[in-house]
Formats: sequence, structure tokens, C-alpha cells
Amino acid sequence: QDDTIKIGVLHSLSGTMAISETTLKDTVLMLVDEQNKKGGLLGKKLEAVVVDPASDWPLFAEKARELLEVNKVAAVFGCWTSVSRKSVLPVFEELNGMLFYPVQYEGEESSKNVFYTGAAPNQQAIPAVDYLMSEEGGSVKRFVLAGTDYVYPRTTNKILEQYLLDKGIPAEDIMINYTPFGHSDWQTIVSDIKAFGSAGKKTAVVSTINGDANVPFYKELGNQGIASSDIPVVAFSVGEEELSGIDTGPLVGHLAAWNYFMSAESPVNDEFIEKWQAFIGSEDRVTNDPMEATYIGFNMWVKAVEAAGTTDVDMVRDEMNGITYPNLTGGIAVMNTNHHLTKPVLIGEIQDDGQFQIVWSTPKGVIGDAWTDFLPESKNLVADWTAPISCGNFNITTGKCSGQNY
Amino acid sequence: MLRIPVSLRARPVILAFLALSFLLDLLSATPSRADDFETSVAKLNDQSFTVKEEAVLELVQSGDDRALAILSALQDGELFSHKKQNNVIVFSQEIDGAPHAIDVLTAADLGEHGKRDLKKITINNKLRGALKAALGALRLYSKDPDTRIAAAKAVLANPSPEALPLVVEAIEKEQDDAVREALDMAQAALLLTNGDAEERLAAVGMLSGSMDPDVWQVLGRAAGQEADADLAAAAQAALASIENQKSVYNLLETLFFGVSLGAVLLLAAVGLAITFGVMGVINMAHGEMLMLGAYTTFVVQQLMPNAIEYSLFVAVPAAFIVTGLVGIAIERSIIRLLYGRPLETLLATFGISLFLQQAVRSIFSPLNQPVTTPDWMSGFYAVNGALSLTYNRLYIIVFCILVFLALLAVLKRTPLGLQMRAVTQNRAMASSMGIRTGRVDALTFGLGSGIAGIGGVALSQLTNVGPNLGQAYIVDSFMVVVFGGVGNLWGTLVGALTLGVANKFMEPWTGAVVAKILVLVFIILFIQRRPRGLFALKGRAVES
Amino acid sequence: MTGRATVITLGLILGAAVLVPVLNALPDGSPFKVPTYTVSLFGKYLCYALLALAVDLVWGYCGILSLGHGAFFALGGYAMGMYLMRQIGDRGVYGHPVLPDFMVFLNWKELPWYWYGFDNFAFAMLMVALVPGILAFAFGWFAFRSRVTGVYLSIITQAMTYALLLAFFRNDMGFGGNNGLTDFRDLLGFDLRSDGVRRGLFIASALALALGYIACRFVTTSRLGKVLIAVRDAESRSRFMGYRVEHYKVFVFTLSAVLAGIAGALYVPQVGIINPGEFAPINSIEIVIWVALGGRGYLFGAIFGALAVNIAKSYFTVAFPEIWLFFLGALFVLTTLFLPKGCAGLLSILKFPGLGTGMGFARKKEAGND
Amino acid sequence: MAAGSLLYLDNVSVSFDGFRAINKLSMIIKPGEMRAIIGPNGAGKTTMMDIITGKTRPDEGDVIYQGKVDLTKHDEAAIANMGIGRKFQKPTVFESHSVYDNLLLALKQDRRVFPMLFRLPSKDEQTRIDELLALTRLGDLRETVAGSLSHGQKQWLEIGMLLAQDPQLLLIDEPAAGMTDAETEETAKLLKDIAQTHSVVVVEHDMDFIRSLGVRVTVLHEGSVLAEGSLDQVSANQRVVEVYLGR
Amino acid sequence: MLSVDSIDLYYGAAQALRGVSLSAEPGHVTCVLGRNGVGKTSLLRAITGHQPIAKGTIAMDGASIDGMKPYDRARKGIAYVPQGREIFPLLSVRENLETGYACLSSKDRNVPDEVFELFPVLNDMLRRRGGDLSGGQQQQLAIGRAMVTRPKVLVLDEPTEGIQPSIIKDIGRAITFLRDKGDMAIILVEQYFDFAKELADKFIVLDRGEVVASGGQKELAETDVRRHLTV
Ligand SMILES: Nc1ncnc2c1ncn2[C@@H]1O[C@H](COP(=O)(O)OP(=O)(O)OP(=O)(O)O)[C@@H](O)[C@H]1O
Ligand SMILES: Nc1ncnc2c1ncn2[C@@H]1O[C@H](COP(=O)(O)OP(=O)(O)OP(=O)(O)O)[C@@H](O)[C@H]1O
Ligand SMILES: NC(N)=O
Ligand SMILES: [Mg+2]
Ligand SMILES: [Mg+2]
Repeated sequence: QDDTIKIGVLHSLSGTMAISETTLKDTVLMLVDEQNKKGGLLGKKLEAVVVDPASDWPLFAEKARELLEVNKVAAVFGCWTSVSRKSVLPVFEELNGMLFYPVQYEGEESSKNVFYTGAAPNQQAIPAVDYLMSEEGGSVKRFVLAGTDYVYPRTTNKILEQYLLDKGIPAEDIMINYTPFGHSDWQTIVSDIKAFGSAGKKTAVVSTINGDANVPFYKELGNQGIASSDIPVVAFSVGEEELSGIDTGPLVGHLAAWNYFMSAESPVNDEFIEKWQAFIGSEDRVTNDPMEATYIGFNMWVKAVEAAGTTDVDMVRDEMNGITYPNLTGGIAVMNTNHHLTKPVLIGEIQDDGQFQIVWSTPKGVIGDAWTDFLPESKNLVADWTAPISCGNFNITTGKCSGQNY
Repeated sequence: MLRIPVSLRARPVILAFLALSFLLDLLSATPSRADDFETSVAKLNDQSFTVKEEAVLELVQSGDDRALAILSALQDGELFSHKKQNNVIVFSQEIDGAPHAIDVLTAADLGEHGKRDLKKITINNKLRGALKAALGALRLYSKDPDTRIAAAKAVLANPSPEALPLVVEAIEKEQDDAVREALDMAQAALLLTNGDAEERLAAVGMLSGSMDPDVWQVLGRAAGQEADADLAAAAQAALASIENQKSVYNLLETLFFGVSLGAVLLLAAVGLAITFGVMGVINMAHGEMLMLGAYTTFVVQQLMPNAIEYSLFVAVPAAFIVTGLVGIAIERSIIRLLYGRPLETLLATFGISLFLQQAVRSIFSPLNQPVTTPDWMSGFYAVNGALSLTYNRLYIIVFCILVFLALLAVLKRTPLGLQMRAVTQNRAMASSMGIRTGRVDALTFGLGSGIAGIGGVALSQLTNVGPNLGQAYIVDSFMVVVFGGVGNLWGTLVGALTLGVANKFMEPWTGAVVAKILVLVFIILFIQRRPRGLFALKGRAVES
Repeated sequence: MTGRATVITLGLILGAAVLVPVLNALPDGSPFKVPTYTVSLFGKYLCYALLALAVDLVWGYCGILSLGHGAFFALGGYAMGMYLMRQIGDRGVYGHPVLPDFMVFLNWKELPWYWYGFDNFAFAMLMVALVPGILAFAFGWFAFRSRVTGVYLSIITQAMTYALLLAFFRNDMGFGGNNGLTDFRDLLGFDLRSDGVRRGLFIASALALALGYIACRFVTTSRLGKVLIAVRDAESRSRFMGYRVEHYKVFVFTLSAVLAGIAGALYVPQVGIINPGEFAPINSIEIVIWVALGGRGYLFGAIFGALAVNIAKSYFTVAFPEIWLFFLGALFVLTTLFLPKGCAGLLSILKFPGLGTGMGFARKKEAGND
Repeated sequence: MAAGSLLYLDNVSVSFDGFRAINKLSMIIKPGEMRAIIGPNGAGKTTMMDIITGKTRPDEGDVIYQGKVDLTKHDEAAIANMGIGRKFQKPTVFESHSVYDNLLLALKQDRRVFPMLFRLPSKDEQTRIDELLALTRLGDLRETVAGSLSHGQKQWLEIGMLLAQDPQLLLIDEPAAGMTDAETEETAKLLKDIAQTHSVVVVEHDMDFIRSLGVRVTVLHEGSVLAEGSLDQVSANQRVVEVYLGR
Repeated sequence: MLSVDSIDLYYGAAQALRGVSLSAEPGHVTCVLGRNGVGKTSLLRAITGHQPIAKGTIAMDGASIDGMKPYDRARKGIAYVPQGREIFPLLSVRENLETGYACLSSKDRNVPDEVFELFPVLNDMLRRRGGDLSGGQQQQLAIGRAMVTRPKVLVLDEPTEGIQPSIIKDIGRAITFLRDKGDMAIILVEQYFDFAKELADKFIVLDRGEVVASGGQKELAETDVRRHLTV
């Protein structure tokens, strides 16, 4: 029994989020597989404990507790939606577990027990609009911020709105629009966008539309004949996997901002893709950004455990700070002391083969910012988990660090 | 003045070439030399899009006959650089079944190439814009009037100085009025951006009252201009008058949106109107029947990848049969045992729905499946710039009406329909009248499920085809059926349309979320007024 | 006549209320130690059981199939959640003295009026009962007075919870959007993370369930209970007999909503989050499913159903994470086929003949065995 | 006119999608009176009772009770509580309640929610129910679920429930239907002693039954009164013979 | 010709019929008499196949029909006019009649004229929903509906219940008419003794689920039969 190291996999395999999360479960299984082929970790085999929180947020907390208390896992890879993360957070802090969260999110958080390997807003949203406003991006002057009505889009759009205003975009040139989860009838909104875009200034849509709502949205765009050259749409939640469910013919040229695209040209990436398709047994399965985030997180953890020579959470955590690992796009990912990664930001254009063609990327990696500088309350906050601060939300003005959960 | 040899009339591309060279005489650009052309072509393979854009302009100006072909290929993403052969620029062409690389300069066949040998020459949105304009100009002389109109519109959309003389020339020799009109507009647009003061004002006059969004763009730009105050004023006036016209069409558009949403709701719900409305089975698995219909569409498309255009005509009957049979199987194996215990059907069908969801998840993976929209269903019919009706919605409305009428006919006109209603109203007595209740039950449930399957085919054209499809529609379906009045098909129809239209008229005011909330509140209040739904059955008959 | 069922049920609940915490208090490593994980897990189940009880009261005994009871549960939960939120005080990530974190980063300036008072435990607990109660009363008053019955009632209850779902999703509502309320610290000054408090909550849940059971039992066995069943079977007949059907319905509906609210309030501190997901129509349907499986019209059946389904769910999701829905689906189907009146129905036939509401003994028009 | 009358229908009409079921019907029932109503199938007898008991709202006309209350302004429960009880043509009982509980619920008592919640069974309620069980010959079925009674047994149970309610005015729709001739006579006797202390309106098609009641008879036809008087008088009426009795 | 041979019938534990036998020949009316709750309806439910029998057998033209579904019996020619009418409430009167077509080959799918001759009111109300009819109208509809199936055996459960006198006479005539056509066996459950006496060719009297008396027309006149019917 003691010759295995258990790690937890906490992704929904049923319910609304299964569409996105199942892939990440498989990714972890693949990585564990490989690690064991390489002889495991600290001379022990890795054993993945898979559970299904079923897209039910309280169930996430229950399962997290079970993984930590009953299965005594050394680390957990899981969660997609922010609400699921919020739900398990107290559990991880109470039981001093270690969670790797692989999805882009709204930021405004840094927990001692969580490593955020997905993008913070400044690693996705901000560069994306920078690109749109650039000469090359079509020097966009008018913005539609369309999102699903929940925290991630709300926050991201709040940040973007502030950012755009700071950049001198007049308020009347920013249209903000929210839709319910799984919204499927986009006729009105798309035609509004069309109208908004026909007012003389170059217009673009920044989409934080989540999950299932995207397919009908893009289909409607296609049907109402909004070509990317007229009104480009840049999305933060649409990756290769989402596209695999759409006929991308009409969408060529629309954009997405991520830290990874399957089309990235690098040997590690080719290798990763081959391994993945072999593991899943299908040439058609794609890779995407959260998978890379999982990949980085997993390997950083492995590296840290080897360095620490134990899976003891506190010791591994100390090793995690500043640890580096090659990402899949040919650069190096760094785990910063705020538990967010340094990653490059890429802009891709949708191709008719369902892939993204990288049309722009930041020259070097961007450091994930837990607390955005574009919201009054959070610009004074910094996260740093090394002494002397060792705090997730240190207020540089008051010099205080308000309530931590442990 | 330009004589077009009859022998060439049939060959628009060449005509376009002539046009091209003609353009360059006009521009009296420096006489182009072949090597410049080659360097420009080479530049297309550069990393930076700015360089590529230069290259495109150079090609346009080069006056070389090969330019058009190259640029169109570039626009359609069919231009490659050959990794194996020091990155010469090539087309890829099927030559007796094998892909061959063709040098764009020499037109020489560089032999077969493998999948990875060629690297696509990429473009971005900005470049697309530029290409559109350039090609637009080059196509002004196409033989086909529609192409010419398209070309004119393209010029209008991105007015670039070079195009002006071309347009002027084209106008002079244009016979077709429609095309002439388009060209005039294009010219106006060009003048508005490049002409002198009064030319601009004239242009505004010309453009005002147009219902073409591109024109609004142009005017918008002019309106935003500080430099020339009265021009700006004129442009704003023009836009204002256009706004008025627009508002009318917007109303029509909203109505259309509402009706089409209603049609979707109806297609989603009408199957339930049978299984629940007529049979009284609280059918929680209805959503999964929709889902099966959608997946059937997907499978059909997989089976006939080369005939996607016709796939739906196969999918509809296929979906009806597949889901119909599943329905019959469920009825015979489970529901059959639950008549007279309607509430137990809730539990059983809920179990079935979980089962079916997991089944597709295990068979097709939890991911959404891509269902292609046939060309004849994509795109839209533009009444004008302010009002355009998307084809898929139009067809779905029509389809929905057909399905509804067919169903109505079955229930009201056929013996089976009568037996269905008899059985569900008094099973025991129906049996004593010689009606094979078991068979009728199975057929009824099968029919309801089959219709749901057909609904699923329609949904596959609008939304995700994934394991959650059913869950996404089950609640709305029940709302529609109950709101309309259980057991009344017309009620279901009117209910669906009412909810659809109400929703769409509220959305612009309140936003999508609040609109949906208001619709729900409306349903609650409405049921207070009419506790048995929109088309309530009244009288003794109901109580007994 | 069903004294035995009552005694057994109460015995089991109260037994658990004593035994589980004691076993949990044992030193680690002792063979009988019940891990804290299990304690809060079963604490959660007990809340579900109380919720199921509430649904059975209206559905099983008065024929009101409510597809919106999740709403009352959630509202009770939110009331408790708001109290817990206020308890955080300035320990939130932004260290704001009053505003909860989510309000701070959406830069709200001051607390919305409807958050006032929730820093006071007594007030919050009052709201736990009042908010669902008042909503149910108002909703029921209008619906029952306009004689909305059967599926029509079911659907508008569903519409109600659906509308609330969408409303609470909106950040502007001031309830934390879809992230809901979380990150709780302590209750009445006791640290929510201490095993002590966990046991306390477990005991509280058990007692609440026991009291809820007794209350429902009292109602259903009273003469009013007989009227409810009369209403369920022949509403208009009972009218002609002079019973104000709408009053009876409003009464049970409200009572049931309050019970659901209390269940929600006890649920939240044990799972550590309350979010709009609880309003999802599917959740309310699931509650009905528990009751149907346990045996509609049998109070202990409802409790049994809630426990059975949720224990099965917890087990399946770990044992067969990939395909557990097959098992749960099959469980539901098989129950309907082989236990026509739910598990309780089986028990009642075996052990306690004539128990429950005698549903289904009635000679049914449909019952023609063709 | 309404004065001194227990029930006064003042040209009441109701029609169902075009079809006039009750047509300018006027009628007076005096306190303590027993009145028999006959008339062809579809004449409107049951509909009339529906109107009196608040089930159907008339299109026009008033229904005055005890010379003051206009019943058309009240709902079923209110009317029932004013002391108007009814036996339905198609026997309707609480199918999943025992015969005993059916009677218990019918007993005259404070029908408001909370009194019902806290009321305990009392001795004289017991005795009353036992009387009724004896009277309706359902004594050995007292614990049987009403749903499994035979048609006629249900008829009796419903009569029992009506008596338990102890209303001022009893509306009885076809009590003898599905009873043996012997039972029919029983029922007639029963109604007669009830009539000592109550007002009764009874609808029947069984002429022997009507005769044995020996009370004033009203003949309804196409929603209005065709004839009124003693049975012999109305039976002599040609129209009545034509539309109702037949030759 | 239909014959019931010493059948037992139970509802759960309660026995409703004990060794009941009876036979019905074409051109004859067989009457079943008895007080409330003695098992008359139960007997008919057994014959029409709505209630399974525990013992004995029911045969039609010599062939046993035990275990046959009600609809197969209906197709064999057993038509049922149940107690309480069992009209299809939401079907129009016409549709109610047409449900009988299920037994018929498409060529003779029509409503026989005699139905409207016997019950003209049905003709006036073809469009009205069955559930809206008055009790008596429903009773007439129920009989008419049974006649549509052109039965060999017509089973009537208290057809005069709630019917106005003149129409009772009509129904009496109807039954006589059908009997005299000679191709139809009629089983009639009645409480209305005089009516039964008028029509019965033979009869049985049930008490507590047992046959306590039976015989032909003249025995029926005798008072000991009435004894079984008195309370
Ligand atoms: N809701 C309704 N819709 C349409 N017609 C109706 C409705 N209710 C009653 N009727 C018609 O009104 C007339 C009177 O019906 P009612 O039941 O009062 O007759 P009745 O006198 O009770 O007859 P019976 O003696 O057969 O019971 C009948 O013709 C019936 O068809
Ligand atoms: N579904 C049932 N479940 C249990 N017992 C029943 C059921 N139906 C009838 N019984 C009982 O069986 C006995 C015979 O009932 P049945 O209906 O055959 O009587 P009947 O002779 O038709 O009486 P009536 O003249 O009142 O119609 C009655 O005592 C009745 O209580
Ligand atoms: N964190 C997200 N994408 O919900
Ligand atoms: Mg009547
Ligand atoms: Mg009977």
C-alpha cells in the first residue's frame, strides 16, 4: 500500500461541465501513466484516484474532503469553473491539501494551497484587447464585451472596461452584454452586434461566453454573415475542443487568446500531441490550453516532489516557489511566488480545420497577476507566499494581510 | 473603348486579367519588371503581416497576369510554401488523384507532395480586408453581373484610392442598371473618402437613404470627421434619416426572431405534447429523445460525408424511426407497467434519461459532436441592410409548421388518432371497445418520441449536439406544453409562439437574462388567470 | 396504527444523533472511529432527509407536486449563508470591515439594505424560516386561490425556482452571483472547521429531522391530515363539504417550505457553500425523486429515499466515476417496476399493513388489467 | 317574494357554449319543505343543483338563500357552510379513506384549519357515526377503503355523509339509482323522516319512489319549469307524458 | 352462445364470486339480480375480462376465452355497457360511437341507424363532448356505443339507472328488438325488478357472490326471488 503515491483527480465526468472536464481527467491519467513508465516518483508508483463531482458544486467540496481525508492523496488536480474552486478552497486550506487549478479564471484570489496554472486576466484579456487595438489587429475602436452572466466574465469585463476607458475609448463605444448559462438563442444579440458594428468605427467582440453557449453563438454569427474581417470576435473560453463541436467553415478568422494552441510549433508540443492521441486512441482528438496547464502543473509538482524528496505538502510547496518547467509552446513556465504562472500570451485565428493559427504572441512570458491593477480595491493587493510576506493578499498600503483561512 | 474579343467573353478570369492590366495603364505605374514580381511573391512568405500586405499591394500594381490567381489563392488559404523545395510558393492541385505542388511563377509541376511538406501562407483579418478590396477592384469587369455587383460592394466596403479611376471607367461602359447603381454607390463612397469638398457633399447626397450597412460605415466615418464641419453635419443628417427607416425594419426583425424562437420551442415541445399531453406520462426522458434525434443527424452526416447537402433529408426520417423505436422499446418494457400511476412514470423516465445521457457519453464521448449546416441552410436572405432573415430559421419555421400539421392530421383525422385519445381517456373501456390498448400505447409513445427525434434534428442545426442537449430543453418543453394547456396541440403551438415572441420583444429592453426571468414570471401570473393553460378545456367533461 | 414506524424512525435518528458524534470523538486509530468526513457527509444527508420530508408532506399527503422546493431550501441556505458571510467581518481577502469580498471587487460602496441585520444570529434564524415561509405563503395564496392544481401548479413552482435561479446568478442581485456565498469562518464564534462544531451541526440536523418528523406526523395523523388526503383524492368534493381547500393547501405548503428552509440553513455550514445551483429545476426534481423512491405518502419513506439515493450517489461517484449514471438510472427504473409504492410501500406491506395513506388501494378506472 | 322562502331561484339562466341548459328558471323552496324534481334526461336538474351549490355560475338571475344571501356571490365551501348539503348523481366519496373516515370528515364541525389540526375524536361523534353506519348498513365495512365499495354501497355511503353534515337544505340527485326496489323504499322512508326536520330537494326518475314520497313535484324541461303540482296532477299533463313519462 | 362455469373471483383477499355459473343464448335475455354489493358487476367484469377469475371457466361458442384481453373478447363479439357509463369524456358523441369501429372491418364501419332511432338525443348532440352530457344521455350513449360493435353478446350493467321513464321504455323496446333479431345473446344486470321481469327469458339471483336462485320467466314471478332482493 505504501509503495504508491496517490493523487486525486477532481473533474466532473457527468453533468454540464463533463464536456470540458473529462478531457482533463484523461490528461492527468496519461501523465500519471507516463510518470510510472519513467519509474514512478521517489521510487513509488503514482496512483490516480478519480472521482466524479458531477458538476455539482457542493459535491466538489464533499469529494475534495474525501480525497484528502479518506484517500490521503498527496495532491489534487481538478476543478474548472470558479465556483467549484471556491467550493473546495476552504477544504484544501483546512486540511492543508494541494490543488492544481488548470483553467483561466477571473483572478482576485491566491491561496496557500492552490496553484493556478491557468491564465489570470492579465495573461489573456488585456493582451487580447491590446492586440485588437494594434495596427496589426485592425486598430479596433469599438468594443462589444459579451459574456455569460457569472463571476468570471463579469470580473474580466469589469477589468477590460476600466482598461479600455484608461486607453481613451469613450464609454459609448463599449457595449456590454450578458446572457444566461447555456443561452441558445443569439438572434437578437448578434443582430445588435451587427448594428453596433455598422457605425463607422472598426468594431470587435470580446467574448467571455462560456461553454455550451458558444456553439449556437458562432452558428448565429455565421448565419447572419458576420465575417471576421468585418467584426472579429476574440474569445477567452473557446479552444480547440470547443471548436471540435462546431463546423468552423464560417468562423475562419475569428480569434481566441490563450497561453497555448495545439498548432504551436515546437518539438515538445508535437510529442505531447502524439502521446495524447495515442493514449486516447484517436487521431482526431485535439489538445487545448487547460491541458497544457495541467501538464505544466503536474510536471512542476513531480519536479518539486523530487526536489523535496517527499510528498509532504508544506515541503513541496516551498519547492514549488520559483520552480520552472518547459511549457509546450517552446518557452519556460515559471511558478511565481503568488502561485500563478509566467506564460506567453498567444492570439490565434480560427481555421477551417478547427485549429487556431497563431497570429500574434507576446515577445516573452507574462507573469500571472493574482490581483488586477485595474480594480481600485485590488490594485493595492499582492500575493507572495515566501517570507517575510507569505500571504495571498498583502495590502501594500496598510502593510496588512487580511484573514487567511488556516 | 476597351474592345472585348467575343472569343474571350466566356472566360471571366481572363477578362479580369485584362481589367487588371488596364487598371495599371491607368495608374501608369512604373512599367513592371518580372523580377520585382518574383520578389514580391517571395515576400508573401514573410513572417510579418505588414510585409505581406506590402507584397499584396505590389502584386496588384505589378500588372502581372499571374497576380489575380495568386491573390485569390492567398485569400482562400490555398497558397503554400514548399518546405522541401527551399520554400518556393506553390498551389496544391489534384493531378490524377495525387496532390501535386504547382509553382505559382512558372506553373511548373514540382511533383507530388506529402501532407507535411507544404506550409500554408497565413493571412490575418487586416490582410483579408486588403485582399477583398484589391480583388474587388480586379473583378469589376467580370462577365457575371452578380460578381460585378459583389466587386462594387467590396470596393464600397473598403474604399481605397486606387480603385476610383477603375470604378469611373466601369460606370461609363456598364450596361446593367443594377450594377451601375452599385458602382455609383461605390464611386460615391470613394469620393467621400478621397474627393474634394463638394464632391464629398454630393457623395453624401448620393449615399443618404441607402440601406446598406457598408454605406452606413462610410457615412459614419464621414460623420465622425472634425476636419470638414458641414460635411460631417450632412453625413449625420443622412444617418439620422436612415435610422428612422431602420427602426421599422428592426420591429419586423424582432418579430421574426420571436417567431423563429417560438418555432424552435414548438419543435422541442411537440413530442412532449403527445407523450405527456395526450398520454399523461410525465416524460422526463423527453429531452433525451431530442438528443437522440440530434445524434442521429450527426451519425447520418458521418455516413454520407460527401452528401452533406442532402443529409438532413435522410436524417429526418432516420431520426423519427430511431427515436420512435427507442420510444416503443421504453413503452413496452417500462411505461406499460405504470399506467394509472402517472407519478411513478416521473421516477422511471427520470432514470431512463440518466441512462440515455450516460449511454451517449460512453458511446460518443462527452464532447459535443460537430453537425454541419448544409449550404442551402446557412447564410441569410437580406431584405435590406436593416432586415435580413437567416435561412436556417426560415426553414425551421416552415419545417415546424409541416410537422405540426402532420401531427394534427394524425391525431384528428386517423382512426389511430381517435384510438390514442380513447385509450388515454379511459384505458379499460377502450379495451372493451375492442381497441388493442397495448399496441395503441406503444404507437402513441413511439409517435411522441419520434416527433421529438425530428425536433432534435432541427436543434442540431442550432445548438450543441452533446449529452446535455436534452437537459437544456426539458424544462422549456414542459413550460410550453403546460402553458398552452395540457392535451391541446393548438395550445402548444400558440404557447410556444407566445413565449418566443414575448421573450424576443423583451430582450432588447431588459437584456437576455431579465427577459427570461420576466417570461417565467409571466407564465406564473398567467396561470393564475387561466389555471388550465392557454387553451383550457372547460366544463364537466374535464372534471369527470 | 403506525406507532411502530414512528418509534423506529425516531429511534434511529436520535440514536445516530448520539452515536455518531461519540464515535467521531474517539481518538484516531481506534477501530470504531467515525472520520469527520463521514460526520459532515451524513449531516448533509440528514438535511436532505428533512427536505424530502417537507416535499412528502405536500406531495404525498396533499397531492401538491411541488417542483420548486429547492427554492425554499436554497433561500433558507442563503439566509444562513448571509449570516456566516457577515461573521467573516474584516477577515475577507480585501480586509473590508463590512462588505463581503465579492461586493468589494465589484466595487460596491455599501451594504445593500437586504443584508442589514444578518450579522445578528437570531435575526438570521428568523429569516431562515420567514423568507421561505412568506414566499410560500404568498405564492400558495395566489395559486391555490385561483385553483391552480396538478401539473399546472407543478410547472409554476418550477418556473418560480427557475426564475430565482437566473436572478441569483446575476451579480447585481448582491448574492455573489454564481459563485454564491462561501469561505465561511465561524458560527456563533465557533470555528466551523473544528470537529466539535461539525458534531454540533450533525446533532442539530438530527434533532431538526426528528422534530420535523414529529411535526409532520402530528399534522398527518390529525383530523386535518385526513382532510388533506380527502383534498388530494377529491378536491371539489371536499369543497362541497365545506372545507376551504385553499386554506389547507396554503397551510401545508407554507409549513413544508419552512421545513425546507431550515434544512437549507443546516445544510450550508456543513457543505461550506450556497450558490444559485441549488435553485436549479433539476435539483427540485431530484428531491421529488427521492420521495418517490422512498415511497410517496410515507413520512419515513421520504427520509429513507433521501438517504438511500444520496448514499448511493456518493458511493457510485467514487466506485464507478465513469458510468455511475447507469447504476443510478437503473436503480430508479427498477424501483418503479418492482416496488410500486416505493421502498416504504414494500415495508408497509410486509410489516405494517394499512400503513400510510392507503394510496393506490383505491379502485382505479385505469386499473383495468388489459 | 323571496321573503319567507328558504331558497329562491329568480329566473336563472346558464348556457354552455351556446347550449342553454337552464332557461329563465324560477322556483321557490319553503323552509321545511320537501320537493321532488323530475324531468327528462338533460332537462337541467343536475345543472340546477350545480348552480345552487356554487359549482356553476349562472349567466343571469339570482339564487337567494334564506331570503337574504345571494348564493351566486359565494363559492362552494361558503355555500356548504351555510347549510346546503348535496349528494351527487355519480356517487363521489373519498376513495382512499375508510368508510368510517369518510363519515368522520362529513360530520358537522368547525372546518377551519387550526381547529381541525387540534380536534380530538369525541364520544358523541363516535355514537353519531355508529348510527349512520347502521342506517346505511355499512357497519361491517366501516374500516374498508371506500374506493373498493360497490356502486350501490357508495350510494349509501354518500347518503350517510350527507346526513352527517346535517345541513338545513339537502339536495339529493338520484338517490335510488342502482338500488334494489326494497332499498329504494328504505331510502324513501329515510328521506321522509329527514324531511321532518330539514328541507329537501330530491331528483329521481323512479316514479314509485316519487309517489311514495308523496310531495309536491316540479317537472323541469329544457331548463325551465314545465309543470308543478302533485304527482297525479303532473302525470296527467299531456306534455309531461310526451317528453318524460312516455306511453 | 356464452357460458360461465362455476367461477370464483377475488379482490385481494376478499372473495366476490363463489362458483357462479350462467349461460346466455342468442335471442335470449339472461338477467342477473341481486342486492348491492353481491357481485353482479364483478361477474360482468369477469365475463368482459377486466377482472381475472381464480377458478372455473368462461367459454364463448364452446371455446374458452379465459385469459383473453378485453379487446380480444370485444372482437369476439362481447360488448359491454358498464355501470357508471364510462363515457370517453373528451371525445365527442360521434367519436365515442366511432371507438366501436375498432372491432369492425373497414367496410362495415358505420353507426347502425337503429342507434339513432332508439336514442334520437344522440343524433342532436353528435358534436358535444361525451363528458358534458347529462347522466341519462351518457347512459344512452353507452348503449349506442355498444351496439356499434355489432355484438354477439351484449352485457348491460344496470342500463336503466338514471334514465327517464319514457326512455326506460325505449331501452326496454331496444333490448326486445335486439333479442328478437335473434342473433344476439343479452346479459342484463338489473335492480329494477319490474323492468327485469318484463324482459328476462331466464335469470339468476346472486347473494354474497353465490347463485341463490335461478330459473325461467315464470319462476321469476314467484315471491321467493323477491325475498333475495329485499333487505
Ligand atoms: N359543461 C357542459 N357543457 C355542455 N353541455 C352541458 C354541460 N353541462 C351540462 N350540459 C348539458 O346541459 C343539459 C342539462 O344537463 P343536466 O345534467 O343538468 O341534466 P339532468 O337534468 O341532470 O339530466 P339527467 O336526469 O340525465 O341527469 C344536458 O343536455 C347536458 O348535455
Ligand atoms: N376493486 C375492488 N376491490 C376490493 N373489493 C371490491 C372491488 N370492487 C368490488 N369489491 C367488493 O366486491 C363486492 C361485489 O362488488 P360488485 O361491484 O360486484 O357488487 P354489485 O353486485 O355490482 O353491487 P351494485 O349493485 O351496488 O353495483 C362488494 O362487496 C364490493 O365491496
Ligand atoms: N474560471 C472559469 N473559466 O470559470
Ligand atoms: Mg342529472
Ligand atoms: Mg354493480
